[in-house]
Amino acid sequence: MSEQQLSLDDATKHVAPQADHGETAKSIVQRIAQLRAWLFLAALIVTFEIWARVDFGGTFVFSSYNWQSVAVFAVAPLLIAVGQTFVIISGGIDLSTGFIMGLAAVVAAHLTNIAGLYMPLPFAMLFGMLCAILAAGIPGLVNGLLISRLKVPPFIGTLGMFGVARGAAFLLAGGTTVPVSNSYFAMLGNGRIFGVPYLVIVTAIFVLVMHYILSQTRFGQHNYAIGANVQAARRAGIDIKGHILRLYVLSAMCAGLGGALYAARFTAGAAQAGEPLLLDSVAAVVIGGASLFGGSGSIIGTVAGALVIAVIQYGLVFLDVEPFWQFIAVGVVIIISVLIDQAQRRFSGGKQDE
Amino acid sequence: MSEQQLSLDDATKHVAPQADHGETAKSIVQRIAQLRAWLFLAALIVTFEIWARVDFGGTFVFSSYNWQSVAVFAVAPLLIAVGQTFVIISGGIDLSTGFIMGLAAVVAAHLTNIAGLYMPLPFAMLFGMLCAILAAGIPGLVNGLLISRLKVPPFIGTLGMFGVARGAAFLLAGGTTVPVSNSYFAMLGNGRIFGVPYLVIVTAIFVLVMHYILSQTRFGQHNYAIGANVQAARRAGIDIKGHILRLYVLSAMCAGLGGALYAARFTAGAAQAGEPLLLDSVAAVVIGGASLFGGSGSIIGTVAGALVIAVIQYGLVFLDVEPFWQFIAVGVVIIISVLIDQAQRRFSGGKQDE
Amino acid sequence: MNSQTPLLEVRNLSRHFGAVRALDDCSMVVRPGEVVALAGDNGAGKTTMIKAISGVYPPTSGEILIEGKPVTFSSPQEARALGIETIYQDLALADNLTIGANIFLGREPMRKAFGFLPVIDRKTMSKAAAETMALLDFHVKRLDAPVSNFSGGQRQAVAIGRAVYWNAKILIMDEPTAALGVPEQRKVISLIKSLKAQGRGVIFISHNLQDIFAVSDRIVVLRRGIVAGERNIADTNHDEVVKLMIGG
Amino acid sequence: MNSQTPLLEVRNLSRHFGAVRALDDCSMVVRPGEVVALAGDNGAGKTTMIKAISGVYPPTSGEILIEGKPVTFSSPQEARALGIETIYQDLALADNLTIGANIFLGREPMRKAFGFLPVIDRKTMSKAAAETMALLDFHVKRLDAPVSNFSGGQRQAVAIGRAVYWNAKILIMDEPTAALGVPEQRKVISLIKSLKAQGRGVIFISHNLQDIFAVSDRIVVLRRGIVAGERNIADTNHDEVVKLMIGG
Amino acid sequence: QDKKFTIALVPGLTTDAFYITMRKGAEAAAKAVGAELVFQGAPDFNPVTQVPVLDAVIAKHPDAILIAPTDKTQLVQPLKKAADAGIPVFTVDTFIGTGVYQTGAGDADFPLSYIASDNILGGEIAARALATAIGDKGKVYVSNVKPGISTTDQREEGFKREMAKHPGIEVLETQFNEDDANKAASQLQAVFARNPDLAGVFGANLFSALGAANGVSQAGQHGKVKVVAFDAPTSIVDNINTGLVDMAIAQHPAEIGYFGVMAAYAHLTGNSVPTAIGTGFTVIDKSNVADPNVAKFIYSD
Ligand SMILES: Nc1ncnc2c1ncn2[C@@H]1O[C@H](COP(=O)(O)OP(=O)(O)OP(=O)(O)O)[C@@H](O)[C@H]1O
Ligand SMILES: Nc1ncnc2c1ncn2[C@@H]1O[C@H](COP(=O)(O)OP(=O)(O)OP(=O)(O)O)[C@@H](O)[C@H]1O
Ligand SMILES: [Mg+2]
Ligand SMILES: [Mg+2]
Repeated sequence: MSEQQLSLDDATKHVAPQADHGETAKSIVQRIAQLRAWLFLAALIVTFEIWARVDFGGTFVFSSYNWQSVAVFAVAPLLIAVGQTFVIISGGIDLSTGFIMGLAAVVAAHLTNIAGLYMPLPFAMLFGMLCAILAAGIPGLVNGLLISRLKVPPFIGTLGMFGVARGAAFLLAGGTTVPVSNSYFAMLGNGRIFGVPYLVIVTAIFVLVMHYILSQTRFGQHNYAIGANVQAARRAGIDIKGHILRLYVLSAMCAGLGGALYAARFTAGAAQAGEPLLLDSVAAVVIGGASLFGGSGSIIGTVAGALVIAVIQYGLVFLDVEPFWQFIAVGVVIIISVLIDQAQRRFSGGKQDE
Repeated sequence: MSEQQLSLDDATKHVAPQADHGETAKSIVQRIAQLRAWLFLAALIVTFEIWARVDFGGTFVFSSYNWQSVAVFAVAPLLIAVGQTFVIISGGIDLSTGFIMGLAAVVAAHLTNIAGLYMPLPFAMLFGMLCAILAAGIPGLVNGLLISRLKVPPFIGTLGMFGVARGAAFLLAGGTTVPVSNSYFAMLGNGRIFGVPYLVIVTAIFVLVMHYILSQTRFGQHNYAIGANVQAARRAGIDIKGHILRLYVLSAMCAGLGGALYAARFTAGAAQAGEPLLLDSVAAVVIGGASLFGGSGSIIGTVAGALVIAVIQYGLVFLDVEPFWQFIAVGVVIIISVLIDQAQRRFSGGKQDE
Repeated sequence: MNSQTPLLEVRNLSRHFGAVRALDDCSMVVRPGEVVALAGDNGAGKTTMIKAISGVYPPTSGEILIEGKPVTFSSPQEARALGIETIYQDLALADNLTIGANIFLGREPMRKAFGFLPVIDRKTMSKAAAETMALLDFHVKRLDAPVSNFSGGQRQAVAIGRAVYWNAKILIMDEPTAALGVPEQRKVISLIKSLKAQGRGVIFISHNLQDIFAVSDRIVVLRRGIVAGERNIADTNHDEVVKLMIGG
Repeated sequence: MNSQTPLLEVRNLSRHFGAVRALDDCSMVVRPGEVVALAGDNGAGKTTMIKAISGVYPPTSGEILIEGKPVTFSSPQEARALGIETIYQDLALADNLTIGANIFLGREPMRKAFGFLPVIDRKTMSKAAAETMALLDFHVKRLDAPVSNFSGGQRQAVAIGRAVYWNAKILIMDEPTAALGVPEQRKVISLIKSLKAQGRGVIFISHNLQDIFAVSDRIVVLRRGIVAGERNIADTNHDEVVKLMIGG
Repeated sequence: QDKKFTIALVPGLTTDAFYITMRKGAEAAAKAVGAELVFQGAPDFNPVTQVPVLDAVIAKHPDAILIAPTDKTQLVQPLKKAADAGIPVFTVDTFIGTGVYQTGAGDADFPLSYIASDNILGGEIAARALATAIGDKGKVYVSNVKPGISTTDQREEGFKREMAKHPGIEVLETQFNEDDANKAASQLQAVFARNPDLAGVFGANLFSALGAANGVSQAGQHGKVKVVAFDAPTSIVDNINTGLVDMAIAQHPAEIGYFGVMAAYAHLTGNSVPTAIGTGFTVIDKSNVADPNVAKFIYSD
């Protein structure tokens, strides 16, 4: 710091710090504003609870069974959405994660089976999972190289990889599902401890680590900066190319973990495992407060977003809504979730739009 | 113009216009650069032709049948992509068009049938198509209202409408396909004149009109401005809300026409008619040179993009590539199309990245 | 000061952003043929004031009168329709459009192609662009290049050119000369003088006291959102203005 | 001029954008403890020159020497690593981050949470931010607000603060005072003087001749991409400089 | 026979084990008669993607086309193009029009033969098997892929038609899972939460069944809620062995493919072919899964 070294003429030191009364008030509002996806989730749950009581005298909330179900349901979309959160904050998008997840599921199934022939089953399981995550990293690396070195727009680069990973996954799987024969692996996918599924525990730990990376490390900080103004980030000396590369590998590895857990849960690897998750996972990120233009978003928000989507879809079945009306209801709820977000933003006192 | 009214001191008029030698050179390069999607299309076709000759002594290019098939194939994705081009240039995205197309197809089928009971078949056909396009406008209007008035991000607003339109389409269709019994309608969908399918003629005219709107009218000009800097556009007095509203209605109506033509071609309306078209249509727009961040793109480019996608997918089947390898090949070709774009941009002398 | 109806009158205007009072109970008038300088330290609220006048931010409270009639603008469009043209500090150009397209943004001239088809008249736009820029002493080649290709000062000139072209009743300029070269600065100053001679009203924001004293009739000094003082240029000097700014 | 090794030497630098020769065969030197003004009309190539020096644009041809050693920067990072800090005309801030985060962007301080977990030290960042801004006479409350919330001048101050904080060997400033209030302008000028006293080199771009004459040792005038002339401040005057600029 | 015939097989979608197994059968037959098989399809079960593939196949003018049409109405016009070009058309797995061909009656009777196991019948068989397993009473529902897919819609239709004959059984609302096992599992859990007396579920395709079965086990209802699966990929063996799935209705895709090619070959060599060739179903459960006569109907890779 060069302060002492400079001789300043005190005559110009006139702008006294103003009263800070506004500050604490604002930060509370802001904190609530950051929670808006969670608030919406709460509102949704309350609505479902009332509906359940009025409709058939049941309960939605006070059933640990319902919560287990929702949590397990949210695992796969959440894992993909967590990686997508990083990518979207940086201003990119990753369309390929669904089939990278499928690829990883197939690799996990095959390698767990093969490894099971040569080593104890628990090790075979770990080996299979690790390989699956590493294998997922390869298409992620290619994504990253295309986007960072060759300046391919993320939408197109990952759309290309969408096709490549899809083809590779189906070729590896031979067009069918690959059964896993490893009881430990099945246990990981379906067992629970103190009523909490292992799947959920693994996912929770992973999500915490990702939250730490995004909010507390340089990688996370630079991710926000790149999303807001990539030029500024570059001029500030951030290694954009390296960052983007790591980013897409990270996203692919999140999908890889998702694929490995899929294989564990369904005791089979399927190439199309992650195919339907694309829109849901991006929606989770956006409902969680991220902008597709980059620069904003958080893992905590994404968790809320993923839960919102899981709760609606589970809840509507629970409430026995007609299938075609479910499509409509999910659509309406997604829109409302963001309307509430908008309303809250207006009170949160941040930079205001014109 | 206030020129005459101002008294200028000529003393300061010193910056003589510089030599313009660079200008013509640049505009030629630029013109080629704008054609890059078309160039790539040409390269693709040549590759396929050589392949066809070497592989089985056939021809890809010199077969009017192939061109008819490709053109008809491209109709549906192109119609959706044309609307999407407007939306993407404005900086938005419309995820709902696929199911709006389905909705329109079902409406067209139902109403053509019903109207056929009361009026001559050709009128019934026109009535059904018109109603389908108007019906498509309704979800478009809701999209527009959500995005322009309630400031819902386009991704979320149209994702919600994706669900709503889907549910509505299936409810209207009763969960099945709705057969059309109107020979004129079937004729429109499958007939041809001088070997050119009516479908292609209708689409070509429509695309020309859209090109005119985007490139020659205020609406189009404002669309580019909004995509580049919505603040600047607002300050310049452009009615952003009204524009956005019209924009999403336009996009929905393009999908509506797509749905009506679908019903004509397949002599049935199906709710899921447009479901698989989302990624392909956005890809067509991006391959055609648009940026998902808004501000750039063109209808001519999108036509090339849609043809690129149709030619690859048709051509790979024609060349009998294994289905799973087709996924990979399509992915690779999409990436290459943009790599070429990148390479050309570097020579086109526009604003250069840092 | 004279007794005509002021072109513009601002009464007790406030604008708050959350807890931040960017502007608090400020009043000012602009009469025909008058150049009013708006001065003040960074963050004093100058930009906020002119954004309220030009319809960008709806005021939190207070009134704006144009030629004696109270108005409320819900968009910049409405302000432009009443003859208020504004050059914004952050320029606000559509970077992907040409100079001509930026000047005519929102009011594009049309012509009939083939005698019937209305199309945008790009020739008129680029001709007007060339003339307007020449008026400001910018002789731009590359009239068909998007403005993102131009230097900081060139872009500033485009923004000024737009406001000038439309021949406003009230012209608002937020630091128009900040990025300009020396001759262009002079040109803008002489332009303001000729607008004044035509009976238009000008609000001129600048941190350059010399420019302010060269061109203004009156100076309104803001300090942390309030009006710290108002002086006729003839009756004041640099030191007094600086004192008003810093509240010394 | 003295005979020490120059801190920075630019030899026959050219930079073309397509057909536009933004910079053509330009040379200049900066010696320790020297403030060199870079002047010229809009579009003369000043920004292009300093972007080439700070690694933003690779030059089309020509050489850059730092303390006598030829260097080629493939990124601004490499320039920063050699002690070149730059304030850009278009600021280049990450709008969604706080002042502190912008100052430390790319060099965030870390601390250990729970004694082992490395986390970004936000306290240090906001403390340094407050101190740096105070040094420039900006006393900002809301240190946790993103910089998009601040006024034009305040944002400019953040950019200056960042360059100052890192204590560069060579400081490049592209129109640093353009958006600043009068007292802040003075502050920046006094800051440049104290940097000079410490033996650092400064390149100072401005359209304000007064500021240039107040602070520089030497002035390099660009005109349409070429060096139109170079003068010791002591040996020249406003008129001569303007003549060089406009090539009169 | 000197001429080497080219026979094209266009599946409903390429990424499904059912059609991949069909291809194997077709290839076996093609090899046997010395014909060449072309296998080309689209990634979605949707006319809008299937028809361009069909067009490209027609462009090469194969000697015969076997197709699993993605819609009984919408494929009529596109297939007519093939017929008009003189290419004999056979439908496999499902049909166009009414499924009754060569009547001379209408528009959609031009295909020469319909080679399939009747999907409606399959649904009925599933319903009967499930009814027996749950003792003819209780609540059941269909876990289906998405609306508008003709084959799975027909299975659902057959299932419901048969269940209507079982007054003790209540059929709940169908749930659509987008071919996502995760969603299918969650739906089962939700349906069970609402209907703790849920007795059984019919998974109308592979992932519906896989997901529903996992939902049953997540709900801790292993063995209590019966799962009947349509289709039998290799992974189903494990699922039946572990009790995750109670029974699987195996269509005979390899047989369909085999007979399809054989029928085409017969026609091309001047023999007459029946307008409908039914291939059967095999119900696989714990008791017979190890039987090699049954195991051969499992869709191999
Ligand atoms: N959109 C906004 N959201 C929140 N705060 C804002 C916004 N715009 C301005 N402010 C705050 O309002 C105050 C006044 O800002 P304004 O831009 O009017 O200052 P100014 O006088 O134009 O300063 P400068 O000379 O630096 O341009 C500042 O404290 C600024 O941080
Ligand atoms: N990225 C770019 N792409 C194309 N042309 C450019 C680019 N950047 C600058 N130019 C052109 O190069 C020339 C020099 O621009 P530069 O920004 O260096 O001028 P300057 O001296 O900084 O002007 P000002 O005082 O207005 O900031 C201008 O004609 C400009 O249009
Ligand atoms: Mg300002
Ligand atoms: Mg510059």
